[in-house]
Amino acid sequence: MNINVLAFGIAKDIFGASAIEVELPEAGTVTDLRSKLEEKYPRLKQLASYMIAVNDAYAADGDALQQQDEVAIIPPVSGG
Amino acid sequence: MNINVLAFGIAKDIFGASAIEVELPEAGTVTDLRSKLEEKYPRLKQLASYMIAVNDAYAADGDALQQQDEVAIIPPVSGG
Amino acid sequence: MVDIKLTEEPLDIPACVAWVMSPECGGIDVFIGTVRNATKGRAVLRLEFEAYRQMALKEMQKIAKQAMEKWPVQKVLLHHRTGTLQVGEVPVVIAVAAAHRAAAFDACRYIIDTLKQTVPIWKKEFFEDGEVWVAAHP
Amino acid sequence: MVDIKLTEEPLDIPACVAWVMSPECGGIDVFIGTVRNATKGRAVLRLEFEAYRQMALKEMQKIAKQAMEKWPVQKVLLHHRTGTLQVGEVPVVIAVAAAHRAAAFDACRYIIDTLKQTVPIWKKEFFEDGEVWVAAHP
Repeated sequence: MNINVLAFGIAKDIFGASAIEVELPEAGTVTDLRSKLEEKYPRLKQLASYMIAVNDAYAADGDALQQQDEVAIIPPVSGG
Repeated sequence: MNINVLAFGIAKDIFGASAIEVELPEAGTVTDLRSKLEEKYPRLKQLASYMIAVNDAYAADGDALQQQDEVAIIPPVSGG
Repeated sequence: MVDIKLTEEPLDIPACVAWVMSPECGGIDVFIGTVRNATKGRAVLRLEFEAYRQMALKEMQKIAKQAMEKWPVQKVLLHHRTGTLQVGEVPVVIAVAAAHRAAAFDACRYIIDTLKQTVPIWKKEFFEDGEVWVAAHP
Repeated sequence: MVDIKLTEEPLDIPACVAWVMSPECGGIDVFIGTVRNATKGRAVLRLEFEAYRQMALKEMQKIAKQAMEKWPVQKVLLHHRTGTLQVGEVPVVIAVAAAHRAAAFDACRYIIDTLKQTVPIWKKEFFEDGEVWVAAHP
Protein backbone atom coordinates (compact mmCIF):
# COMPACT_ATOMS: atom_id res chain seq x y z
CA MET A 1 0.00 0.00 0.00
CA ASN A 2 1.02 3.62 -0.48
CA ILE A 3 1.08 5.84 2.61
CA ASN A 4 0.99 9.58 2.21
CA VAL A 5 3.27 11.13 4.87
CA LEU A 6 2.95 14.80 5.82
CA ALA A 7 6.10 16.63 6.89
CA PHE A 8 6.52 19.62 9.19
CA GLY A 9 9.39 21.71 10.46
CA ILE A 10 12.80 20.26 9.68
CA ALA A 11 11.25 17.10 8.22
CA LYS A 12 9.94 19.23 5.36
CA ASP A 13 13.50 20.38 4.67
CA ILE A 14 14.80 16.79 4.84
CA PHE A 15 12.16 15.49 2.45
CA GLY A 16 12.35 18.59 0.25
CA ALA A 17 8.54 18.48 0.23
CA SER A 18 5.58 18.93 2.58
CA ALA A 19 4.35 15.38 1.82
CA ILE A 20 5.81 12.22 0.33
CA GLU A 21 4.50 8.79 -0.66
CA VAL A 22 5.96 5.69 0.98
CA GLU A 23 5.33 2.13 -0.22
CA LEU A 24 4.65 -0.24 2.70
CA PRO A 25 3.44 -3.89 2.88
CA GLU A 26 -0.23 -4.36 3.87
CA ALA A 27 -0.61 -3.97 7.68
CA GLY A 28 2.83 -2.37 7.87
CA THR A 29 3.52 -0.72 11.23
CA VAL A 30 4.88 2.59 12.41
CA THR A 31 8.25 0.85 12.90
CA ASP A 32 8.19 -0.32 9.28
CA LEU A 33 7.50 3.24 8.18
CA ARG A 34 10.41 4.57 10.28
CA SER A 35 12.79 2.05 8.67
CA LYS A 36 11.69 2.93 5.17
CA LEU A 37 11.97 6.64 5.82
CA GLU A 38 15.39 6.42 7.51
CA GLU A 39 16.71 4.30 4.63
CA LYS A 40 15.66 6.89 2.07
CA TYR A 41 16.33 10.00 4.26
CA PRO A 42 19.24 9.15 6.59
CA ARG A 43 19.25 12.72 7.97
CA LEU A 44 16.17 11.71 9.98
CA LYS A 45 18.50 9.68 12.21
CA GLN A 46 20.41 12.84 13.16
CA LEU A 47 17.31 14.40 14.73
CA ALA A 48 17.07 14.53 18.53
CA SER A 49 13.99 12.32 18.01
CA TYR A 50 10.84 12.23 15.94
CA MET A 51 7.34 10.89 16.40
CA ILE A 52 4.78 9.56 13.96
CA ALA A 53 1.23 10.84 14.19
CA VAL A 54 -1.68 8.87 12.75
CA ASN A 55 -5.02 10.63 12.30
CA ASP A 56 -3.96 13.60 14.45
CA ALA A 57 -2.72 11.58 17.43
CA TYR A 58 0.70 10.30 18.45
CA ALA A 59 1.14 6.65 17.35
CA ALA A 60 3.07 3.84 19.06
CA ASP A 61 5.75 1.95 17.15
CA GLY A 62 3.70 -1.25 16.91
CA ASP A 63 0.54 0.43 15.53
CA ALA A 64 -0.51 -0.86 12.10
CA LEU A 65 -1.08 1.66 9.32
CA GLN A 66 -3.81 1.72 6.72
CA GLN A 67 -3.80 3.30 3.30
CA GLN A 68 -6.39 5.95 4.17
CA ASP A 69 -4.69 7.07 7.42
CA GLU A 70 -3.43 10.61 7.70
CA VAL A 71 0.18 10.06 8.69
CA ALA A 72 2.62 12.79 9.71
CA ILE A 73 6.24 13.06 10.79
CA ILE A 74 6.56 15.07 14.00
CA PRO A 75 10.14 16.24 14.57
CA PRO A 76 10.95 17.67 18.05
CA VAL A 77 8.30 20.29 18.77
CA SER A 78 9.29 23.80 19.84
CA GLY A 79 6.14 25.84 20.30
CA GLY A 80 5.50 28.29 23.09
CA MET B 1 7.54 58.14 78.45
CA ASN B 2 4.44 58.39 76.28
CA ILE B 3 4.33 56.24 73.16
CA ASN B 4 1.95 57.10 70.35
CA VAL B 5 0.57 53.85 68.89
CA LEU B 6 -1.05 53.80 65.44
CA ALA B 7 -3.84 51.29 64.86
CA PHE B 8 -4.99 49.65 61.63
CA GLY B 9 -7.68 47.19 60.61
CA ILE B 10 -9.44 45.55 63.52
CA ALA B 11 -7.06 47.21 66.02
CA LYS B 12 -8.65 50.54 65.12
CA ASP B 13 -12.06 49.08 66.03
CA ILE B 14 -10.70 47.68 69.31
CA PHE B 15 -9.11 50.99 70.33
CA GLY B 16 -12.02 52.99 68.97
CA ALA B 17 -9.39 55.30 67.46
CA SER B 18 -6.69 55.31 64.80
CA ALA B 19 -4.03 56.18 67.40
CA ILE B 20 -3.70 56.03 71.19
CA GLU B 21 -1.14 57.13 73.78
CA VAL B 22 0.45 54.55 76.06
CA GLU B 23 2.54 55.37 79.15
CA LEU B 24 5.66 53.18 79.38
CA PRO B 25 8.75 53.27 81.63
CA GLU B 26 11.93 54.63 79.99
CA ALA B 27 13.55 51.95 77.78
CA GLY B 28 10.32 49.93 77.88
CA THR B 29 10.24 47.11 75.35
CA VAL B 30 7.79 45.79 72.80
CA THR B 31 6.79 43.15 75.34
CA ASP B 32 6.03 45.88 77.90
CA LEU B 33 3.88 47.63 75.33
CA ARG B 34 1.99 44.42 74.55
CA SER B 35 1.23 43.88 78.26
CA LYS B 36 -0.04 47.42 78.71
CA LEU B 37 -2.20 47.24 75.61
CA GLU B 38 -3.67 43.83 76.46
CA GLU B 39 -4.48 45.00 79.98
CA LYS B 40 -6.39 47.99 78.67
CA TYR B 41 -7.83 46.30 75.53
CA PRO B 42 -8.33 42.59 76.36
CA ARG B 43 -9.94 41.99 72.93
CA LEU B 44 -6.39 42.13 71.50
CA LYS B 45 -5.80 38.70 73.06
CA GLN B 46 -8.62 37.24 70.93
CA LEU B 47 -6.81 38.08 67.68
CA ALA B 48 -5.14 35.26 65.76
CA SER B 49 -1.94 37.23 66.42
CA TYR B 50 -0.62 40.75 66.14
CA MET B 51 2.76 42.31 65.50
CA ILE B 52 4.27 45.60 66.59
CA ALA B 53 6.01 47.73 63.98
CA VAL B 54 8.57 50.35 64.96
CA ASN B 55 9.57 52.96 62.39
CA ASP B 56 7.95 51.04 59.51
CA ALA B 57 9.56 47.67 60.26
CA TYR B 58 8.45 44.62 62.25
CA ALA B 59 9.92 44.73 65.76
CA ALA B 60 11.02 41.86 68.00
CA ASP B 61 9.57 41.47 71.49
CA GLY B 62 12.82 42.46 73.21
CA ASP B 63 13.34 45.67 71.22
CA ALA B 64 13.44 48.83 73.37
CA LEU B 65 11.14 51.69 72.44
CA GLN B 66 11.87 55.39 72.44
CA GLN B 67 9.47 58.28 72.78
CA GLN B 68 9.99 59.53 69.21
CA ASP B 69 9.50 56.09 67.56
CA GLU B 70 6.61 55.61 65.17
CA VAL B 71 4.90 52.56 66.68
CA ALA B 72 2.01 50.67 65.10
CA ILE B 73 -0.17 47.68 65.89
CA ILE B 74 -0.26 45.24 62.99
CA PRO B 75 -3.17 42.78 63.31
CA PRO B 76 -3.11 39.75 60.95
CA VAL B 77 -2.61 41.15 57.44
CA SER B 78 -4.98 40.18 54.62
CA GLY B 79 -3.87 41.98 51.48
CA GLY B 80 -3.75 40.51 47.98
CA MET C 1 13.80 47.07 37.48
CA VAL C 2 11.06 47.30 40.03
CA ASP C 3 7.71 49.12 39.89
CA ILE C 4 5.77 49.32 43.17
CA LYS C 5 2.47 51.12 43.58
CA LEU C 6 -0.21 51.45 46.26
CA THR C 7 -3.17 53.39 44.95
CA GLU C 8 -6.88 54.16 45.34
CA GLU C 9 -7.26 54.15 41.54
CA PRO C 10 -8.27 51.05 39.53
CA LEU C 11 -5.24 49.00 38.47
CA ASP C 12 -4.45 49.10 34.74
CA ILE C 13 -3.65 45.49 33.81
CA PRO C 14 -2.64 46.12 30.17
CA ALA C 15 -0.27 48.87 31.31
CA CYS C 16 1.23 46.50 33.92
CA VAL C 17 1.84 43.85 31.26
CA ALA C 18 3.29 46.39 28.83
CA TRP C 19 5.69 47.66 31.50
CA VAL C 20 7.28 44.23 32.12
CA MET C 21 7.60 43.19 28.49
CA SER C 22 11.10 43.55 27.09
CA PRO C 23 13.15 41.98 24.28
CA GLU C 24 15.55 40.28 26.74
CA CYS C 25 12.71 38.42 28.45
CA GLY C 26 11.07 35.36 26.93
CA GLY C 27 8.78 34.52 29.86
CA ILE C 28 6.29 36.70 31.67
CA ASP C 29 4.07 35.57 34.50
CA VAL C 30 1.25 37.76 35.72
CA PHE C 31 -0.88 37.18 38.80
CA ILE C 32 -4.16 39.04 39.10
CA GLY C 33 -6.20 38.90 42.28
CA THR C 34 -9.89 39.69 41.98
CA VAL C 35 -12.68 40.23 44.49
CA ARG C 36 -14.71 37.01 44.63
CA ASN C 37 -18.47 37.09 44.94
CA ALA C 38 -18.50 34.70 47.90
CA THR C 39 -16.46 33.58 50.92
CA LYS C 40 -17.31 30.16 52.37
CA GLY C 41 -20.67 30.30 50.61
CA ARG C 42 -21.61 33.75 51.97
CA ALA C 43 -22.30 36.39 49.31
CA VAL C 44 -19.76 39.22 49.41
CA LEU C 45 -21.15 42.68 48.58
CA ARG C 46 -17.86 44.60 48.49
CA LEU C 47 -14.45 44.82 50.11
CA GLU C 48 -12.50 47.59 51.75
CA PHE C 49 -8.70 47.59 51.77
CA GLU C 50 -6.79 49.66 54.29
CA ALA C 51 -2.99 50.01 54.28
CA TYR C 52 -0.30 51.29 56.64
CA ARG C 53 0.95 53.12 53.61
CA GLN C 54 4.60 53.90 54.22
CA MET C 55 5.36 50.52 55.80
CA ALA C 56 3.39 48.66 53.12
CA LEU C 57 5.44 50.33 50.39
CA LYS C 58 8.66 49.39 52.21
CA GLU C 59 7.58 45.77 52.61
CA MET C 60 6.51 45.61 48.94
CA GLN C 61 9.93 46.94 47.89
CA LYS C 62 11.59 44.38 50.15
CA ILE C 63 9.67 41.48 48.59
CA ALA C 64 10.47 42.64 45.05
CA LYS C 65 14.15 42.93 45.94
CA GLN C 66 14.15 39.45 47.53
CA ALA C 67 12.54 38.00 44.39
CA MET C 68 15.24 39.56 42.21
CA GLU C 69 17.96 38.14 44.47
CA LYS C 70 16.46 34.65 44.59
CA TRP C 71 15.70 34.21 40.87
CA PRO C 72 17.15 35.52 37.59
CA VAL C 73 14.29 37.91 36.81
CA GLN C 74 14.68 41.27 35.05
CA LYS C 75 11.50 43.12 35.90
CA VAL C 76 9.11 42.98 38.83
CA LEU C 77 5.87 44.95 39.06
CA LEU C 78 3.71 44.91 42.19
CA HIS C 79 0.61 47.09 42.33
CA HIS C 80 -1.97 46.98 45.13
CA ARG C 81 -5.16 48.92 45.45
CA THR C 82 -6.77 50.40 48.56
CA GLY C 83 -10.24 51.72 49.34
CA THR C 84 -13.59 50.20 48.38
CA LEU C 85 -13.66 47.48 45.71
CA GLN C 86 -16.70 45.84 44.14
CA VAL C 87 -16.99 42.14 43.22
CA GLY C 88 -14.86 41.42 40.14
CA GLU C 89 -12.51 44.36 40.72
CA VAL C 90 -8.76 43.85 41.07
CA PRO C 91 -6.93 44.51 44.35
CA VAL C 92 -3.53 43.22 43.21
CA VAL C 93 -1.46 42.76 40.05
CA ILE C 94 1.99 41.16 40.05
CA ALA C 95 3.98 40.86 36.83
CA VAL C 96 7.42 39.31 36.49
CA ALA C 97 9.59 39.09 33.37
CA ALA C 98 12.55 36.74 33.03
CA ALA C 99 14.67 35.26 30.27
CA HIS C 100 13.24 31.85 31.12
CA ARG C 101 9.79 30.99 32.37
CA ALA C 102 10.63 28.93 35.48
CA ALA C 103 12.11 31.97 37.22
CA ALA C 104 9.10 34.12 36.28
CA PHE C 105 6.64 31.58 37.72
CA ASP C 106 8.66 31.00 40.91
CA ALA C 107 9.21 34.70 41.58
CA CYS C 108 5.59 35.68 40.88
CA ARG C 109 4.27 33.03 43.25
CA TYR C 110 6.79 33.96 45.93
CA ILE C 111 5.73 37.60 45.73
CA ILE C 112 2.00 36.99 46.18
CA ASP C 113 2.56 34.37 48.91
CA THR C 114 4.90 36.69 50.82
CA LEU C 115 2.73 39.77 50.29
CA LYS C 116 -0.16 37.95 51.92
CA GLN C 117 2.01 37.20 54.97
CA THR C 118 3.95 40.40 55.54
CA VAL C 119 2.56 43.51 53.84
CA PRO C 120 0.45 45.63 56.23
CA ILE C 121 -2.74 45.76 54.23
CA TRP C 122 -6.10 44.73 55.69
CA LYS C 123 -9.25 43.60 53.97
CA LYS C 124 -12.77 43.96 55.35
CA GLU C 125 -15.51 41.89 53.76
CA PHE C 126 -19.05 43.26 53.68
CA PHE C 127 -21.95 40.79 53.67
CA GLU C 128 -25.73 41.30 53.65
CA ASP C 129 -25.78 40.83 57.42
CA GLY C 130 -22.46 42.16 58.64
CA GLU C 131 -18.80 42.79 58.02
CA VAL C 132 -15.56 41.13 59.05
CA TRP C 133 -11.82 41.90 59.05
CA VAL C 134 -10.39 38.93 57.13
CA ALA C 135 -7.97 36.68 59.08
CA ALA C 136 -8.22 38.76 62.27
CA HIS C 137 -9.52 35.93 64.44
CA PRO C 138 -8.42 32.28 64.69
CA MET D 1 -14.76 26.80 30.17
CA VAL D 2 -11.97 26.50 27.64
CA ASP D 3 -10.87 28.87 24.89
CA ILE D 4 -8.30 27.50 22.42
CA LYS D 5 -6.97 29.43 19.44
CA LEU D 6 -4.24 29.01 16.83
CA THR D 7 -3.98 32.09 14.67
CA GLU D 8 -1.76 34.14 12.34
CA GLU D 9 -3.08 37.35 13.94
CA PRO D 10 -1.36 39.11 16.86
CA LEU D 11 -2.63 37.82 20.23
CA ASP D 12 -4.77 40.27 22.19
CA ILE D 13 -3.52 40.02 25.79
CA PRO D 14 -6.11 42.35 27.38
CA ALA D 15 -8.90 40.39 25.69
CA CYS D 16 -7.39 37.12 26.98
CA VAL D 17 -7.30 38.47 30.54
CA ALA D 18 -10.84 39.84 30.25
CA TRP D 19 -12.11 36.47 29.04
CA VAL D 20 -10.85 34.55 32.12
CA MET D 21 -11.97 37.08 34.73
CA SER D 22 -15.13 36.11 36.56
CA PRO D 23 -16.74 36.85 39.92
CA GLU D 24 -16.31 33.23 41.13
CA CYS D 25 -12.55 33.36 40.62
CA GLY D 26 -10.22 35.12 43.03
CA GLY D 27 -6.95 34.10 41.39
CA ILE D 28 -5.82 34.48 37.80
CA ASP D 29 -2.44 33.45 36.48
CA VAL D 30 -1.36 34.52 33.01
CA PHE D 31 1.72 33.30 31.16
CA ILE D 32 2.94 35.32 28.20
CA GLY D 33 5.73 34.03 25.99
CA THR D 34 7.63 36.62 23.97
CA VAL D 35 10.24 36.42 21.22
CA ARG D 36 13.63 37.09 22.83
CA ASN D 37 16.27 39.14 21.05
CA ALA D 38 18.98 36.52 21.55
CA THR D 39 19.53 32.76 21.90
CA LYS D 40 22.78 31.66 23.56
CA GLY D 41 24.26 35.09 22.86
CA ARG D 42 23.36 35.08 19.14
CA ALA D 43 21.11 37.95 18.00
CA VAL D 44 17.72 36.71 16.79
CA LEU D 45 16.22 38.68 13.88
CA ARG D 46 12.80 37.03 13.78
CA LEU D 47 11.01 33.71 14.30
CA GLU D 48 8.71 31.62 12.19
CA PHE D 49 6.15 29.30 13.77
CA GLU D 50 4.65 26.46 11.79
CA ALA D 51 1.87 24.21 13.11
CA TYR D 52 0.27 20.91 12.14
CA ARG D 53 -2.96 22.79 12.62
CA GLN D 54 -5.65 20.18 13.25
CA MET D 55 -3.46 18.02 15.49
CA ALA D 56 -2.11 21.07 17.36
CA LEU D 57 -5.66 22.18 18.17
CA LYS D 58 -6.52 18.67 19.41
CA GLU D 59 -3.42 18.53 21.63
CA MET D 60 -4.13 22.03 22.99
CA GLN D 61 -7.70 20.95 23.84
CA LYS D 62 -6.32 17.83 25.51
CA ILE D 63 -3.92 19.83 27.70
CA ALA D 64 -6.64 22.28 28.75
CA LYS D 65 -8.93 19.38 29.64
CA GLN D 66 -6.18 17.66 31.66
CA ALA D 67 -5.51 20.90 33.56
CA MET D 68 -9.19 21.18 34.46
CA GLU D 69 -9.23 17.58 35.68
CA LYS D 70 -6.06 17.92 37.73
CA TRP D 71 -6.83 21.25 39.45
CA PRO D 72 -9.98 23.11 40.57
CA VAL D 73 -9.82 25.77 37.84
CA GLN D 74 -12.84 27.38 36.20
CA LYS D 75 -11.46 28.90 33.00
CA VAL D 76 -8.53 28.02 30.77
CA LEU D 77 -7.44 30.07 27.77
CA LEU D 78 -4.65 28.92 25.45
CA HIS D 79 -3.82 31.00 22.39
CA HIS D 80 -0.83 30.36 20.11
CA ARG D 81 0.30 32.30 17.11
CA THR D 82 1.79 31.02 13.85
CA GLY D 83 3.67 32.70 11.00
CA THR D 84 6.46 35.28 11.25
CA LEU D 85 7.04 37.05 14.57
CA GLN D 86 9.43 39.89 15.31
CA VAL D 87 11.47 40.28 18.50
CA GLY D 88 9.16 41.31 21.37
CA GLU D 89 6.04 39.83 19.78
CA VAL D 90 3.97 37.22 21.60
CA PRO D 91 3.68 33.63 20.35
CA VAL D 92 1.71 32.29 23.30
CA VAL D 93 -0.73 33.44 25.97
CA ILE D 94 -2.11 31.13 28.67
CA ALA D 95 -4.61 32.41 31.21
CA VAL D 96 -6.15 30.39 34.03
CA ALA D 97 -8.78 31.48 36.53
CA ALA D 98 -9.50 29.63 39.78
CA ALA D 99 -11.22 30.30 43.08
CA HIS D 100 -7.81 30.04 44.77
CA ARG D 101 -4.43 31.03 43.44
CA ALA D 102 -2.44 27.82 43.96
CA ALA D 103 -4.56 25.97 41.40
CA ALA D 104 -4.23 28.82 38.89
CA PHE D 105 -0.42 28.83 39.18
CA ASP D 106 -0.10 25.04 39.02
CA ALA D 107 -2.43 24.67 36.05
CA CYS D 108 -0.87 27.54 34.08
CA ARG D 109 2.61 26.14 34.52
CA TYR D 110 1.47 22.64 33.61
CA ILE D 111 -0.10 23.93 30.42
CA ILE D 112 2.98 25.76 29.13
CA ASP D 113 5.32 22.92 30.15
CA THR D 114 3.14 20.31 28.43
CA LEU D 115 2.52 22.47 25.36
CA LYS D 116 6.26 22.68 24.82
CA GLN D 117 6.51 18.89 24.94
CA THR D 118 3.51 17.69 22.97
CA VAL D 119 1.86 20.29 20.74
CA PRO D 120 3.00 19.98 17.09
CA ILE D 121 4.25 23.52 16.58
CA TRP D 122 7.74 24.27 15.32
CA LYS D 123 9.85 27.38 15.67
CA LYS D 124 12.59 28.46 13.28
CA GLU D 125 15.03 31.10 14.50
CA PHE D 126 16.56 33.49 11.97
CA PHE D 127 20.02 34.92 12.70
CA GLU D 128 22.28 37.29 10.72
CA ASP D 129 24.16 34.31 9.34
CA GLY D 130 21.64 31.51 9.12
CA GLU D 131 18.51 29.87 10.45
CA VAL D 132 17.75 26.88 12.63
CA TRP D 133 14.76 24.75 13.60
CA VAL D 134 14.79 24.97 17.39
CA ALA D 135 15.34 21.66 19.28
CA ALA D 136 15.57 19.60 16.09
CA HIS D 137 19.07 18.29 16.78
CA PRO D 138 20.62 16.97 20.00
